[in-house]
Amino acid sequence: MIELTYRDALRQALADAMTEDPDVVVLGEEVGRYGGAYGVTRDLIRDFGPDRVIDTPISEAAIVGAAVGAAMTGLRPVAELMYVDFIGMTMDQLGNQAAKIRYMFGGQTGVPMVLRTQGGTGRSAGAQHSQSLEAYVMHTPGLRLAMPATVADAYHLLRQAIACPDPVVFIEHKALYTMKETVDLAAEPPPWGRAAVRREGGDLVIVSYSRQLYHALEAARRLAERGIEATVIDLRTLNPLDFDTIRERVEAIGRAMVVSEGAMTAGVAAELSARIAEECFDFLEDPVVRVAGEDIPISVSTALEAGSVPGPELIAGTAARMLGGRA
Amino acid sequence: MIELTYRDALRQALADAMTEDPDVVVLGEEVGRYGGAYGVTRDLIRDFGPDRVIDTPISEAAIVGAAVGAAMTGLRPVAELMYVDFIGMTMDQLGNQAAKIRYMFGGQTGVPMVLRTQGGTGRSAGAQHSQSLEAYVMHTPGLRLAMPATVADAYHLLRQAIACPDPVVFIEHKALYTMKETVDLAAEPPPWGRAAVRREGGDLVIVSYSRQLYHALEAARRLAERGIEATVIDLRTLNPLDFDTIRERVEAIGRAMVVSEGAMTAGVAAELSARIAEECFDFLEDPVVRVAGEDIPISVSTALEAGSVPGPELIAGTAARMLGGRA
Amino acid sequence: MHVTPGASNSALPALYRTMRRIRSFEERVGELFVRGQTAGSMLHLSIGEEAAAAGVTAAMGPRDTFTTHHRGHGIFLARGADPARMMAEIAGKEAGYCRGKGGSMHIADMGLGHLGANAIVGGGIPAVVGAGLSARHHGTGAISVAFFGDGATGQGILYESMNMAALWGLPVLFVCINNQYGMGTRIDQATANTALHERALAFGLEGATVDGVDVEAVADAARTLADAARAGRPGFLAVTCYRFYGHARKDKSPYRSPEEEAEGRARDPLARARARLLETGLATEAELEALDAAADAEMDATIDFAVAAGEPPLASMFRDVFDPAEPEPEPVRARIDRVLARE
Amino acid sequence: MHVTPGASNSALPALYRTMRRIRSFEERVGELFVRGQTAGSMLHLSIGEEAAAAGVTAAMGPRDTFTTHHRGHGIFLARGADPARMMAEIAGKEAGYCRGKGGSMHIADMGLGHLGANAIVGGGIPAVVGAGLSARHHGTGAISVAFFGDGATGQGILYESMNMAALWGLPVLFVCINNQYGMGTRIDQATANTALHERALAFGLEGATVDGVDVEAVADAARTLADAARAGRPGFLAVTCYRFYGHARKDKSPYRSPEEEAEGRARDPLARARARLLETGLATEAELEALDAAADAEMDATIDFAVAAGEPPLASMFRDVFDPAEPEPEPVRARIDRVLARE
Ligand SMILES: Cc1ncc(C[n+]2csc(CCOP(=O)(O)OP(=O)(O)O)c2C)c(N)n1
Ligand SMILES: Cc1ncc(C[n+]2csc(CCOP(=O)(O)OP(=O)(O)O)c2C)c(N)n1
Ligand SMILES: [Mg+2]
Ligand SMILES: [Mg+2]
Repeated sequence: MIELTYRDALRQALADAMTEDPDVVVLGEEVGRYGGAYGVTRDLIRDFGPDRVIDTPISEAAIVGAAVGAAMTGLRPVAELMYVDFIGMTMDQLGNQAAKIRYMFGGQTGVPMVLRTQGGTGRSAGAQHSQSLEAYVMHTPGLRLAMPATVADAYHLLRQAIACPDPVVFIEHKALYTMKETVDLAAEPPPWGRAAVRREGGDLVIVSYSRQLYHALEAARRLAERGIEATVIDLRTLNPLDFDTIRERVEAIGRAMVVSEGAMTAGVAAELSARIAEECFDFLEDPVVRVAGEDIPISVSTALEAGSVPGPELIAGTAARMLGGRA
Repeated sequence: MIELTYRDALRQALADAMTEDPDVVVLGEEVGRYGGAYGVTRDLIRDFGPDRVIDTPISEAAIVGAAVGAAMTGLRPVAELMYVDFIGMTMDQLGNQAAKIRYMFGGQTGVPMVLRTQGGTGRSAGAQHSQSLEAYVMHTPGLRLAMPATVADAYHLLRQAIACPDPVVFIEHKALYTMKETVDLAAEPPPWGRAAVRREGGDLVIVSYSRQLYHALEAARRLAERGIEATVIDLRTLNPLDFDTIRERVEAIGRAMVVSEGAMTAGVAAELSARIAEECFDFLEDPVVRVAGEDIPISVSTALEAGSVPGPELIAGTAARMLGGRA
Repeated sequence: MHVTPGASNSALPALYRTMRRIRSFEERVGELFVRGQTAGSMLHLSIGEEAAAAGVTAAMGPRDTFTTHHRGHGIFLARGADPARMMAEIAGKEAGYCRGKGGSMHIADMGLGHLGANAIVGGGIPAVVGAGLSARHHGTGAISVAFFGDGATGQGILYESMNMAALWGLPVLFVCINNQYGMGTRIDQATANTALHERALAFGLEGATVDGVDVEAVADAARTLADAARAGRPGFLAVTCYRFYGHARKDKSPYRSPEEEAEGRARDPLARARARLLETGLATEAELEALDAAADAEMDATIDFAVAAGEPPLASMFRDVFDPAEPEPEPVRARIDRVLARE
Repeated sequence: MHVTPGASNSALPALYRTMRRIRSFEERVGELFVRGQTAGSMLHLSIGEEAAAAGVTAAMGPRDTFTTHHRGHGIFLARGADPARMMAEIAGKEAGYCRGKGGSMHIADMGLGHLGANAIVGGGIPAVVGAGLSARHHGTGAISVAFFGDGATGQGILYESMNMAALWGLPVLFVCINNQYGMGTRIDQATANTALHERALAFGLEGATVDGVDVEAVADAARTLADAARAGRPGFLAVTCYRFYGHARKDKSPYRSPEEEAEGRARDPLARARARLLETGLATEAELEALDAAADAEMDATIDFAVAAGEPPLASMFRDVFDPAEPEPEPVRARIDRVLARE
């Protein structure tokens, strides 16, 4: 058991994967000498050299495109997109190339690449550096999507993503890098694609992922003080989506809330809410409630930024109202 | 009253807008001399000249970016993206610039531009020319989204989009261009943002838009033969979304199906299904059912292509099953 | 640098044969399209561009990889594709290279290093940067070649890719088949400087323009640049030619004058190679006629094969979205079933 | 073409004053950041680049428009911005140019033709193509100028935009402030050919590189290219300078040697202009000291203004997503209320 930060766990995953498999290469802006904008790749260039830790020009589209070509020819590239907000420049290479190549070519080849990036609010980074754009990825057939919330998952999901035969978009959360946890990296991780139940409680199910997991857990703690017990699910990956775990809990408990930092409309929360309502209809005592990001850009103003996304108070307050008479 | 095709109505809208307002300009690939890949802009260059009907190089990102700059400086650009499948190259200019400029700059300026494009299946155009990507747009705060199904709407929604003070993505359907309708263009159109109830029926509500409207109507016709009467709603615009019309009908009828050609997961159908289930919970006798595109790329094979998206049979068959004993 | 034609006459018969097979194939694809037996509303013929395909692929080694644009039949044939499987793919049949899922614009074959044709203008270009990294990493000595049209010079990703290739000294070659048009737009209506190779020079690559009517000149120029690329000096080759017919099979090119078209088609790489073969005595008229007839017969057979081949089964729709060891995406029908079968 | 410095000495005092105000402002922004009173985790100072800002804006007319990159304070100040409103914006206050929503990386002012700073590298470049179309359409005689860093030469959209501008002969000028670094990457680690203006030439634009230590040279080069642009010959100007400090305020630039930094900072456009003013007798030491003190006092006041200014009200969050005549997006809370208040 060691104490690690989320950032260090990611770095460890990269280092371990690179040590095990010489075909794993890392490429992206500032991943080498600079060590990554958020420090995730620090010292990798020292340990693995500039041929495997490749500093690129500021060319997001070509970075992803190069990763596609590398993945088709025997490398296992881990490309870094400094902010998920820059995904707009890469959506053609990601959505029309990486995601479709196996299919269009009749299964001749896969595209085993990982696109590591980070998103979310929390650093007052403004409208173009604070978004949660995972819904674009989740909506694109052919892409896998992992969003680790815990330190252990930062490690294990990244290892699994690198081992995955298909393109994985791997979205870290910028507010989690310094979070610490004591972990045993040698312990068998949960299988790829399995959600984790982070808290058990019989009154409602809160489905979440990435940083919002902690807001959900904090809300659950506050709710417990008022006698309301929440089950909190951490999805870990959005594709594959472990709906079985959601279904089982929602059917048992009868009340569900979904929490996502992304803009509410047509986002991940919409998919989760729709699916729960459709598939668990007869078990629901109340409508599913979405607690998600506002349908607005993110302001640089710290107060406005914080107000734009869910927090423990909104989650707990909403849950308490859902439980109505109970609270 | 005149008979017009969807394509001609679009052209008429462009011509009328250009005649009324000298600041309206059209730009895009092959919009001038060639007349547009689907013929929508035919002869406009003859009537308005190459300074207002601007043929561009094959540079989607810069086309959208140029439209943004033009819109901020007094023009009313109508840019054409030949296929919505190419939106990946423009998502930064569209999502980080056009969509956010008014907001980031504190309301100093709007970006009154239209991005006309077309999407959907029906021409065996393969994985990169057949997609329905409206969910990316609907999920992006700051963008309006119009998707006309009828000839009259092709005209009126495009006129309204050009008059809109904010960026509008206007997605035509490639299978509708040759569809004819007798229309009175002088008649007052429905207001921007209002859905249309295209058919009334007391057994279930089918919510749809764009080409799937016709599949829904055809399904409704077949259902009527079996004694099932469907209300069919055509959303016309997805942002603004006229949820009031949906709510009113669903609350009255108690059963809803949403139909979209886009991939099901985290798509437009998810948003509609979630919202209906959340807001009309107590009125629903059955779960909302999503009939949407498969979560797969589109094949060039005609049979596989057709199988990848909803058709009247799937819609009618599903509705009949929803109505259970009744059919 | 403008490359001047070399005199490697011995390669000409093979180059001619390659070009003749391409033309014969393309004519038949066009026919199949007119008969409504291809899959897809779009079909782009490379007639007039045969020298680019034959010449550049002649400079490629067996481990080299490449990507092409939407007008890539000729390149892939020149690379050694089985025309019957190509024709089947274009017809959307299961016997095709991509099991009928890709079609004309998405043919690929990992065996021949074909990393894929692309329906996105410029979409296949950056992959060669990655393939170049891979070749260097694995020490294969291979180069990776991106084939694209003049229209792709409008796409920023070309410059991002060229910049990376030059910066990293990758074994990569960018080949721009400048057939003068992107759909209805003539190259000088798409850019102010039509000397396209100058851009490559400005990014620090090797760069050349070669006359695509002369297949030997193309082969020589390609070999020079391929050798440089193999040595870590990536390059760009613009092959000047003329798109004999419309953009797609249906386009009648009303934006071009008959005179221009006649002049363009007069610059026929096949006619030129044929004349030179006869001139130099490398072949006789009778030999060439036999060769032509053989090519035609070979390609006739591809139509029969493609027409007779079977459609992909509907269930194959869900296959190959992800690795075969993974569950397939759940069909919408199955999801609906679950919602409806609730009690 | 390399532009050689002209001798328009009469402009130098004003140029110096502009540069001095920029530096004074930037030093104070840095301070405010360290005190934790700016909004945002990112702050990019343009110290060392003052000549680019002062020189190029001096060549611009009142109706000209422009966009900048994320390191744009100096440019906007040189253009005539109110530093107090800038400082307030950087502090995320309602009195700022963008009501506290934009911050350092998203300042704009339609009144001064500032179409916006951008946090996307290269993101603001294509807008000038549209602004150029607009200026021509309306016959305003204005040009539109895109300011960006050397790092933006990695973005394909720069080439797409330059190609359009050259093709259409637009009144547009591309200004690359080459401060040698994009974050920790030196320009020669980002491209094989660091003579950046050669790319512009290859696309058919006018192109020049000028030494950004010499503000008069910058102003002259900019005027030449601005005049050409106004006449329909768009251009590209690379201004060579040095980023005196880290990429963002927190970056200590461990990737640069102290020697390199000392050398870079010795190439100080302010020091040079000051020396020249004294040398040529255009100003006395006392005059310059007074000017410096005035600039400092002016900028000190901006901090007080910014600190005292109020936060934007929380409800302003929903404002200006769309036109004010349209309903605001419905808050999540309101939507939740509706779901919960169902009976
Ligand atoms: C990104 C993108 N933009 C536009 C198109 C539509 N389109 C297909 S081919 C083509 C012309 C391409 O011209 P060029 O690159 O010269 O190739 P050619 O057709 O002449 O072989 C266009 C505009 C596309 N497929 N992809
Ligand atoms: C599209 C995009 N990619 C990456 C970044 C992260 N980033 C911000 S500034 C910067 C360096 C830019 O260098 P340059 O253009 O030279 O401007 P400078 O900072 O030197 O003024 C990078 C990589 C970004 N903001 N946008
Ligand atoms: Mg061409
Ligand atoms: Mg720089």
